[in-house]
Amino acid sequence: MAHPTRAVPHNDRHFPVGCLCLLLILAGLAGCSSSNQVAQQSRTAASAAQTVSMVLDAWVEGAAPSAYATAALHSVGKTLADVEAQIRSAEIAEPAGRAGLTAAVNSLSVAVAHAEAELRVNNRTEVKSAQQDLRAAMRSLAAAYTSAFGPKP
Amino acid sequence: MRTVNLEHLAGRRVLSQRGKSIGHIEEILAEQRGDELVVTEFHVGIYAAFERLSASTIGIAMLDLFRLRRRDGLYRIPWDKLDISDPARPRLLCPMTELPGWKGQKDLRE
Amino acid sequence: MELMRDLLDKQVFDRRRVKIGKVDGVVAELRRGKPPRIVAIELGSITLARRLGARPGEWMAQLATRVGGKRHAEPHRIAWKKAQDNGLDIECDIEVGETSIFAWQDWLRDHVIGRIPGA
Amino acid sequence: MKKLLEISLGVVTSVGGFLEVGSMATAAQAGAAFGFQLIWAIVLGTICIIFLVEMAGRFAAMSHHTISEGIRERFGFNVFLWPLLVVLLVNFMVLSAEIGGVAIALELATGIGFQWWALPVALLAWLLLWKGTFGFIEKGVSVLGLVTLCFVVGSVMLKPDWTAVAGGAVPSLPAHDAINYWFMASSILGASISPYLFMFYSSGAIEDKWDESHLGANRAIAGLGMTFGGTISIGVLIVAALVLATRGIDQVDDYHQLPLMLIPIFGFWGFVLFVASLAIACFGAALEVGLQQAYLVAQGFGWTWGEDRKPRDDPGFSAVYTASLFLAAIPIVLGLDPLRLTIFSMAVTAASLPLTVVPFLFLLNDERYVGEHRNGIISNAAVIFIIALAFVLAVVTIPLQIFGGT
Repeated sequence: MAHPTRAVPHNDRHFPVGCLCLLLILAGLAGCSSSNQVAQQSRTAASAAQTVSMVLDAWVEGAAPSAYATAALHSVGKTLADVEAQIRSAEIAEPAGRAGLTAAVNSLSVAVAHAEAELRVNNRTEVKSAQQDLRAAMRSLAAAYTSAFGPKP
Repeated sequence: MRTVNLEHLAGRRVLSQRGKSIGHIEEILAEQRGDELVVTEFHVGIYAAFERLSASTIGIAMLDLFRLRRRDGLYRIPWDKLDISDPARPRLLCPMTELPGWKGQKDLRE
Repeated sequence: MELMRDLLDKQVFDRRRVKIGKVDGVVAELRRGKPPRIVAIELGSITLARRLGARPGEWMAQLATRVGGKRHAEPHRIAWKKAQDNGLDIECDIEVGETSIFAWQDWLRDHVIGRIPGA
Repeated sequence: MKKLLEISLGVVTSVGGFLEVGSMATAAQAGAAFGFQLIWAIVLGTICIIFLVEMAGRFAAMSHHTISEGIRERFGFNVFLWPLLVVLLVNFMVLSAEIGGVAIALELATGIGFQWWALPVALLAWLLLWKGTFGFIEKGVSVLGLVTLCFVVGSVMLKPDWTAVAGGAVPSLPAHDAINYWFMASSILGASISPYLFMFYSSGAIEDKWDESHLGANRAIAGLGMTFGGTISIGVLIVAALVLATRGIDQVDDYHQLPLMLIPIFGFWGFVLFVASLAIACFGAALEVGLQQAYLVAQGFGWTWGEDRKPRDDPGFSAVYTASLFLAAIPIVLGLDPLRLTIFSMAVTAASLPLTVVPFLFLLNDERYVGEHRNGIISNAAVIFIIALAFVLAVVTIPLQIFGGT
């Protein structure tokens, strides 16, 4: 045990450097992720909206039972509500861009809720009109997305 | 009748008379003598580098596969040279130099 | 014979080729001035638990006595004279019915499995 | 002729095992998100499982011992304890996901929530194991499993660009969402190289009393059976890519989205075919995984085991599959989302692979067990590659799950 002391300070110097770069990585991850997190959420909303329109098309053609269609709309509606909440809470630089997105996702939720209500009562004509609202909402979401993030990857 | 459970010896570290570890028990050889099956010798594997790994059977298999065990890396300890009354701590009853397979291993200075 | 490779953990059959367990333990008698003699093989959860450590062994022994009664405190032993190695497995010249090895499986059969229709 | 009938062992192992909620969900997700780009993962997984299943069958036919028995006997109880506990846990999750899969199918068909279906499904599966014989389960599931061919028919009807499909079979780097891409690749590999698959297959070989004369059939069965499962998985991926991705649905994280794959192709029959395929594939897998739990425990401790025996003759064995089935139904009864549970259990399966694949290297080269039918150079090279892949998956999957998982 000739020279224990010399070893001890040696690894002290290492310690702060190690945890410093760890903090950097975490900060990096958090920083860049909030803006692309909103982009990700918007893509989830677009994907969910497409799902709803497919379900409605199938139901209108009689290719999907009502019970399934209602359950699908209800479940996707919940996803849209989560996305709306997440976008509203995520702070990114362009509030204007974000406002457009939140409004578009909100109109999507409304259209889906409307369609679900009509589905429960098997009202075919009303469901068709709800489909139109949905497609309009999807177009506005696409427009808000390009204005906030540029063309879709 | 004093009995011992041999399975407890598997993978155990063997200590020399001076308390220095010489390796782990890998195998126990037995022979039929008359109508009795008796233990004849214990095999202890010498793995200078991968000490931990050599305690488990799958570790030994991997070491053998990658030829990490020195070909002569095996002590064959006769039954009367190993005290197994306490299977958790088998102890050597003779000095290292008398063990077959001993070739003046440099890193196991007595 | 290499005990670890050729005996320990091998499948054990009884006289009528019924699978009764694995060789969980090998018991040797220590004799002064003579090599240790293999006297029996051990089967059962107590022997297995003891291989994991002394404490797990005690827990399992207490559990066995509390569940199965005093006679289950010790692991099952089969005399080595009755055992015979046929290459991959061990065949024992015993009737599993006469031993207590299947005690817990019989209890399970009579009290649980047997009660369910179509067993 | 009898041996050709035994092809059904390969088909049931692959329909019951290879094709189940895990492979269907991961293939659908991969197709929707990355089009044909992840076909290579299914092809790689299929090739690996063909090797492992062939070896498991050869091991059982030659030594009349299963892989689990081999691990215990060759490496001892202290080593065997780890694969035993880990595989029991992984199989519990997979079994729960399978029961969830059947429950979803019944919810889609009837509109009654999947939570209500969990226990009836477990009960039906238990009844089949309790009363049925191995042959009955083997033949029944493989015949019913043919309905899953609808995905292959569907993908052909969609007239995909076959050169692009072939292109997908060549590994390529992702253009976007790299973390998600690699997560899906590991989930697909986890879904196709599942420990219960080759362990069940080796037990099945003993149940069917295979011996040295079955080695040729074993190679054909392993190849044909696993390819059957792999082809259908690729069919699911192609259908998802051509139906969902083209309509902008690039995230499949809700089981309601799954039937949409077949509706544009077959109309209302598409919905029916999907529900039937999901129910049968998952039910076959539930039988297989439930039985494998009992095989694993009974073989590990040396009890009498065998599906053809009456439950009275092997109480320990029957008690294990009975307990496994009803315990695995509980998470679904509590309303855990089966799709999320499926993706998670596939990731954990991938992470647990080394424990069960490393022993192959030693068991299949041990002449005391397999005699002169030891592994050739190719099989040994394949095992070493699979072990390397297994370790990569084990290291990579959990962090990917945290960052990339749905």
